[in-house]
Amino acid sequence: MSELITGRRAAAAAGVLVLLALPFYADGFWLQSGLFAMAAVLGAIGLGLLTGTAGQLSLGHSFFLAVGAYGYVWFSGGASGSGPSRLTGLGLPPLLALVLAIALAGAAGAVFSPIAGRLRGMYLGVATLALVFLGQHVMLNSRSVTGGFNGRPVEPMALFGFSFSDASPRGLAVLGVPFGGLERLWYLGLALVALGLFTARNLQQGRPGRALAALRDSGTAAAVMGVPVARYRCAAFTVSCLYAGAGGALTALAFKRVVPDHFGLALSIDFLAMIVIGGLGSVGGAAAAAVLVSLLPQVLTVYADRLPLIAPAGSDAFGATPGEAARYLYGAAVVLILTLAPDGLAGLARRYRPRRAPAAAPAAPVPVPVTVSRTATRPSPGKEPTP
Amino acid sequence: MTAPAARLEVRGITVRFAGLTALDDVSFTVEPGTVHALIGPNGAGKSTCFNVLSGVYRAASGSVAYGGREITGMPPHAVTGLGIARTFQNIVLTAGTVADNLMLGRHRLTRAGFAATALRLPGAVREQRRHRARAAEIAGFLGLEAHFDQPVGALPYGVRKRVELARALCAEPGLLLLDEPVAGMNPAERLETADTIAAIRAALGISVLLVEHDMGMVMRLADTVTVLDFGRRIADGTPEAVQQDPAVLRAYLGQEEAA
Amino acid sequence: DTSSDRVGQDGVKMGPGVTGTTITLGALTDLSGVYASLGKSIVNAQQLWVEQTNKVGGICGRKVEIKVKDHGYDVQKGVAAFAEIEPDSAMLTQVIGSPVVAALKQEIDGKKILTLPLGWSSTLLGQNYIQVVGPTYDIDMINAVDFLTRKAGLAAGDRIGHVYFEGEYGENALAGAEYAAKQHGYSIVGQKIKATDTDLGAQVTALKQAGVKAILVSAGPKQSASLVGLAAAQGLTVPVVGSAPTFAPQLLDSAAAPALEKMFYLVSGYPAPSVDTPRMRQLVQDYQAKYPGAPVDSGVVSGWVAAQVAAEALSNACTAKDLTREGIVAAHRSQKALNVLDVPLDFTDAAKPSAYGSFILKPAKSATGGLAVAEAAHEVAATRGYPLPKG
Amino acid sequence: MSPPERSSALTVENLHVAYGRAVRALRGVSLDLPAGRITAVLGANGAGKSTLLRAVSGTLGLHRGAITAGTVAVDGRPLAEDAALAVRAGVVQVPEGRRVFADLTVEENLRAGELGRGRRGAATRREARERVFALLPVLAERRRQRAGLMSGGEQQMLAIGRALMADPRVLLLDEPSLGLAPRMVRQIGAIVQEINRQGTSVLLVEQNTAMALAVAHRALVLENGLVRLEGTAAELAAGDEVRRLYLGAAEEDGPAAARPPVRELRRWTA
Amino acid sequence: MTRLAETLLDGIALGSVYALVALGFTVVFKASGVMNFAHGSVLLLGGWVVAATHGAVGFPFAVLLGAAAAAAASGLLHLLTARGLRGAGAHVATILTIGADLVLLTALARAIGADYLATGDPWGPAVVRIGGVHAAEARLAGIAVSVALIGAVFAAFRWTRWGLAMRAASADEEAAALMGVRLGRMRLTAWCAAGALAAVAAVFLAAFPAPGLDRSTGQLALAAFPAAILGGLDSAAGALAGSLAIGLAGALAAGYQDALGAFGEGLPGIAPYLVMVAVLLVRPSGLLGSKEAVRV
Ligand SMILES: Nc1ncnc2c1ncn2[C@@H]1O[C@H](COP(=O)(O)OP(=O)(O)OP(=O)(O)O)[C@@H](O)[C@H]1O
Ligand SMILES: Nc1ncnc2c1ncn2[C@@H]1O[C@H](COP(=O)(O)OP(=O)(O)OP(=O)(O)O)[C@@H](O)[C@H]1O
Ligand SMILES: [Mg+2]
Ligand SMILES: [Mg+2]
Repeated sequence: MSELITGRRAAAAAGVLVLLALPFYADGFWLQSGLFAMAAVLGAIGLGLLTGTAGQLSLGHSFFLAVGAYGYVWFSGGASGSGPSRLTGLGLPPLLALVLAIALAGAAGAVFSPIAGRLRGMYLGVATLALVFLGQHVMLNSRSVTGGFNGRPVEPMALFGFSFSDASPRGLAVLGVPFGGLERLWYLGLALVALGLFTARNLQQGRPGRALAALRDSGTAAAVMGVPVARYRCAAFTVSCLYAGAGGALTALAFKRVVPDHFGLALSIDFLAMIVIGGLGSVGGAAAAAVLVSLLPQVLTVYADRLPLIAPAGSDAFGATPGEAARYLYGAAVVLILTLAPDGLAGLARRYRPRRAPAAAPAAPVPVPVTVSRTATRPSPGKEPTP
Repeated sequence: MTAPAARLEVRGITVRFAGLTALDDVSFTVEPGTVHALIGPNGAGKSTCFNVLSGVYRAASGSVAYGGREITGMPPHAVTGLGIARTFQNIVLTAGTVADNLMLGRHRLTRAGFAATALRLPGAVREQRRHRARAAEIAGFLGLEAHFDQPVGALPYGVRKRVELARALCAEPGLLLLDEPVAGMNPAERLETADTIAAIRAALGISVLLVEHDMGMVMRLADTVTVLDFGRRIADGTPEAVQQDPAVLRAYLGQEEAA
Repeated sequence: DTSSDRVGQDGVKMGPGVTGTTITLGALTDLSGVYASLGKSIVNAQQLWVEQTNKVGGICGRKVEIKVKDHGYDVQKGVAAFAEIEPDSAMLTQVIGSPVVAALKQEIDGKKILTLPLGWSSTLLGQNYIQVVGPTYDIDMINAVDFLTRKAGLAAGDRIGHVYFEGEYGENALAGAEYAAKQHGYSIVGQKIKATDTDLGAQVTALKQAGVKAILVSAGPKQSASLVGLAAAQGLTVPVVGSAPTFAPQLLDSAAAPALEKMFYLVSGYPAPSVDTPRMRQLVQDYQAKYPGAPVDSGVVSGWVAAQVAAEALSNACTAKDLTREGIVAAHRSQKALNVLDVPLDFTDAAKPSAYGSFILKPAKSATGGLAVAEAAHEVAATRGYPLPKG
Repeated sequence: MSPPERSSALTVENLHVAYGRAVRALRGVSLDLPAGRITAVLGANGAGKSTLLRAVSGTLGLHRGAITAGTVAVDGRPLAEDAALAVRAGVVQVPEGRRVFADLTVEENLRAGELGRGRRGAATRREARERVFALLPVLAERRRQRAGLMSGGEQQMLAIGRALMADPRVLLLDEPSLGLAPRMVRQIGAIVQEINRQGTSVLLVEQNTAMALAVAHRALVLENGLVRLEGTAAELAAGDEVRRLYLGAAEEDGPAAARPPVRELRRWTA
Repeated sequence: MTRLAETLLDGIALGSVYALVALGFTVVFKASGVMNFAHGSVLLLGGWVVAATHGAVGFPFAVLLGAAAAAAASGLLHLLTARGLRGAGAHVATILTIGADLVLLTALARAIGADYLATGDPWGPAVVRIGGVHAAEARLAGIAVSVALIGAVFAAFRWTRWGLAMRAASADEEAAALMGVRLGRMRLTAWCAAGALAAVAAVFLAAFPAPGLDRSTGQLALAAFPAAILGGLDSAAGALAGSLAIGLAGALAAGYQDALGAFGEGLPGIAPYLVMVAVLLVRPSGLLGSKEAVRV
């Protein structure tokens, strides 16, 4: 047993080392995709807390990412231009802007939460879907803040004069490897992700997490246990949106320009896929699935033309283009993963984790709440009647 | 701290649902430190009464006071905050381990907020450790120690009923509301649970309001019994007196019992 | 990126994407998303150019190749694909999708890589490294209003409907239309729609109620078909002029075909593939030979024009012995009077459209690409006075 | 009392059931349900009683469980693990914990009870409904109420009534007396006997051992997934072990002494 | 007055076709608890089959073929999501439909290319005039067919054994199984019915004034999401009411865009969602959806 633990520790340490060393070996594409993945991880952690733990379905997560992204851009960006293309902004120090952007996303969640508190299941899901469209509307129309359809440039992150961009210090190189914006951002992203994972785990396993889980399974029962239901529903939304805000801000930094189109319905659905593929209620699973869901299509698109029967993009040969092949493969992968591991990556990990010593806890998986279905809980085995 | 037992006074509560009066001007008093049973035929309004006491339903009229404090209209979590804990007729546990459920029971006694928990501030860690120890103690008291870290989903019914009881105890209440605590248990297990309830009362000095159809158990445990029928109180008194009451015999126990 | 510049044996300075034997160009396109068919035509046309160019020895003694990346109209994939191909590309011969172009603005500027977006919004002007080829949407609309004035005999005080997409393209077109309307004393009745709106019944009713004398459309083919079909059905038989993206030859096989042929015009920076000029005939012939069965649509023309612009820039850079990115951009910016398929192009001022005249085309079932030229391009005075919006 | 041998309505042979990979809930249970008789199944929490019923009614799959060995047969014909087939064969189960259709009205719940029985004439259906209403008058009063809002005991009655709508040949009852008032418990006992008299074989899982043994002809005791005792109801009722364990006889015999000592709990001071 | 009448007619026409799609969502959701994200692609498939076969077999028969194909695809989707997922929960199946949708949509998009496919419908661009109001025949037909089909589904829900089985299963699937409901078969028929409805919707979505069926026709299914929710997910009448409300909200916002001033810019696009959120605030289970019957 102890060697098992050391084994896992060693694996984790090795993983961290690889992540830390990656910028020295990987090229721009990988770093760029990796940053997107990190942003997705942050967002997925948030949605996992909201939907997986607290049982509130949200299809509007991309909206809150947008709030984080535009929030950062507006807080950090300066005013510029004039006339219809005038941009406003506070021009605050980037670090402060980052914190404020995260807080702004949280506040947006808090504002929406009274609506969320009234709705259940799919009703809540589609109500949040409305956020995506309203968000698009706002993003396109409040030009002076968002830059409209063209978006607006992102002020690079900077800490004490050290910029997370190609600028200041210009031409920085570490161990002979040029350290440009992507490389520097990589570490910022890693730090944010580590912080996100750490806090989300703690939350989930601590007092608030238990209260939220109770809320998911039965609001009345939670209230009777002393949980102020309205406040916790609101808190769940707020906290989830804080992570979304962080994810959004990181997205903005990785893109270097924010455009409304990115924060559409597809992104929201991707997040939903992430938390389900990860295994509802599992922070680690959501994070792993976020990496998978955001990287897989990218990687498939890049490598699809190496597959047999696939014509390289732009050739006139008959057959699926790499883009199409990537879509086929990605779709099939989602189907395959969920068919083989209905409990998600977390369930898969549980299955292959050596069972813990004597107490031999029943291997039966914990009933996962059905968030997308009609009722808040699935009748669990045993004598629980539908109340 | 375990909440001190206080007097619960129910005065003339009435609850109506569309076309149905579930409780009709019901009054009774639970004296501190006693076991008070609430019995009656199916659909008499017992669970509804519990729902009013715990703030889940709002009474159309009447009042409930606990320790002289008006609790009518309080939200459930505020009622719990006063030290009133309950179990449910149909088990309502949260997916997770027994420990998770018991710690949820301690929600009202703990303070760690989102920020403190997320950042693992020392205060939150200490609090969690201390309360977990107490939860383990309560689990031990109910014979749940072997299940403490097991998921509740696959536990047999009887064990789950005990988990519910333990969770209510974890709130360190002054008044414990138990809705059919031994339903679905076999006679041996019932006796054991009855002993446990008696021990709880004795050790903690708290009051218990009990809904139960097992008359043997009611007779053994209760100091006072209130009988409801069609939402109305039809009898109130010591178990012996109530058992002899002809209205009770007719409505609840059935004719043969009278013989 | 001057650090990686080298000098070839022929004395040509070489930047990223250029070696002694090849010049690699990049293309970010959409082959699997909403603009897949357009993307395919553009890619085909440009690959045709690559083939023909290499047949005659390439450019600067080097073979030309285009690395095509399909982003499926997804911004994130587009940005990642840019990160992937940018380091090895001399320039980008196409970037499809205004959200993708918008997202890449900074990067393009930072990497100094000459980029030809396949989108015609004037908000893309003013950037040294981004070159919109041909007149912008707003210029097109000014020309369209001029055409309508002559064609429909509009008089001051008349109303013109404009149905336009939310977003860059539609709103850029609207800006032009409004400017032109003001010049003539017309008023614009605007109807903003989304790409997912395909039933324009309510819009047509509103326009009819407003008594419009003509209609402009800056949307997609589906919307123009719906609009024209419903307008005809409701007896609103006024001329309708659409921006270039509002037409697809496939529309002429639909129920809307009669109405389209009757009422619809297209304003476009490029001539129709059916136009009878030697170079266009040659292009259509070569294209059909290489891609039998593939439709010859506007994508073929615009892809080809962009390829010619790239060819000129590269050849001139070669002459100047500087195939670095800076060199390519400088060579490009020195072109004052390039003529591709009768489109006169002037690239010297990055802040101005490279062309001001627009063709008026007309649906014609029998014509190649389903379009015939109704009016050749000519400059309208109003276009020069138009204050370009800033991006 | 003990009648001549009858044919079996239901035979279970060497049944093994597992949930997931690890939990073996039944480990070789065999039983014979004589036609036209009531057989009671007793056992502690977790003994496997409900599992046995689920195996017979073909609903293990919905609990991530499966038969790993052994057979279940009705009238000699084996049942596949298919709930619909079981109902077709006349095997109807009242599930543990009521499980009424919360969103449907009482009346619709009753109609749902007939779903598995193929199309039937309006007269038959009315007759079945009248019979249920006669046995359980509360249901007639509450026809239009939504089932989820009824009290626990009322739901239990509805669950039983719903099963009766299918005219079962073999009725599986999982703790029908759960949460019922004493008078109702006796009524349910009488109803079970009445149904049985009309020709239905009954497999009755009960924690109310006294009631179960009073109405049943035969009984068996499950323990840890195995049949521990088996015999006529009278034999079992007289047996020491059953008395002690399942009839609460300890109560009269010697109070606390025979029972495990209650542990201690301090007040919480902090 | 004509303007209002024509605008209303537009809204109703659009809404009643949405209702067919929304009803598909509802039926599937009720039967399996799954939000079928692939519904739009099923719709597209149905339309594509109609377009591909009408030349050979004539329009009415082609519609039958299209409905059959869409029903089969939808049914297959059900089998795919139900298989190996027993007890895994509807949310997993929901995400599975996203994966399946990607595959199906990519294949269809490849097949359709940039074309606008005619479905050979008999109405073409014909228009009737009632008073001063112009109404395209295709739309009137759409309204009539939708109302008839929705009525049929509604009746099936309320009065048939199939409907009862579905409602029972959506309340408690184990109990339904114990009543002898063949869950698999009931669900399969529900998914198939949803697919067939979608194919019919595809015909009207591709009919005049649309130029025909194209690769993005399926996206319109998204507009039915708010319609289904607004009406109440478990109610057929709700699906109709919700769809009409959504259709009218969009049409009125578009038709009176000028009168709505600066607010009106782009409002038609989001009006349906605004209406939906407003309704949900007042009625959290939609216009006609039933409140959850749960108590402790
Ligand atoms: N939310 C509700 N809506 C409608 N009717 C209700 C509701 N809650 C309870 N009722 C009705 O009120 C009456 C009393 O119900 P209650 O649950 O209090 O009974 P009970 O005494 O606990 O019965 P049991 O012993 O069967 O649990 C019942 O007839 C029940 O149908
Ligand atoms: N869905 C399940 N997953 C895992 N284990 C289960 C499941 N259902 C039951 N079990 C286990 O199988 C065993 C038998 O359970 P079963 O429910 O059949 O007992 P029972 O005799 O009906 O008990 P009770 O009197 O509590 O109803 C128990 O150990 C239980 O924990
Ligand atoms: Mg009750
Ligand atoms: Mg059981």
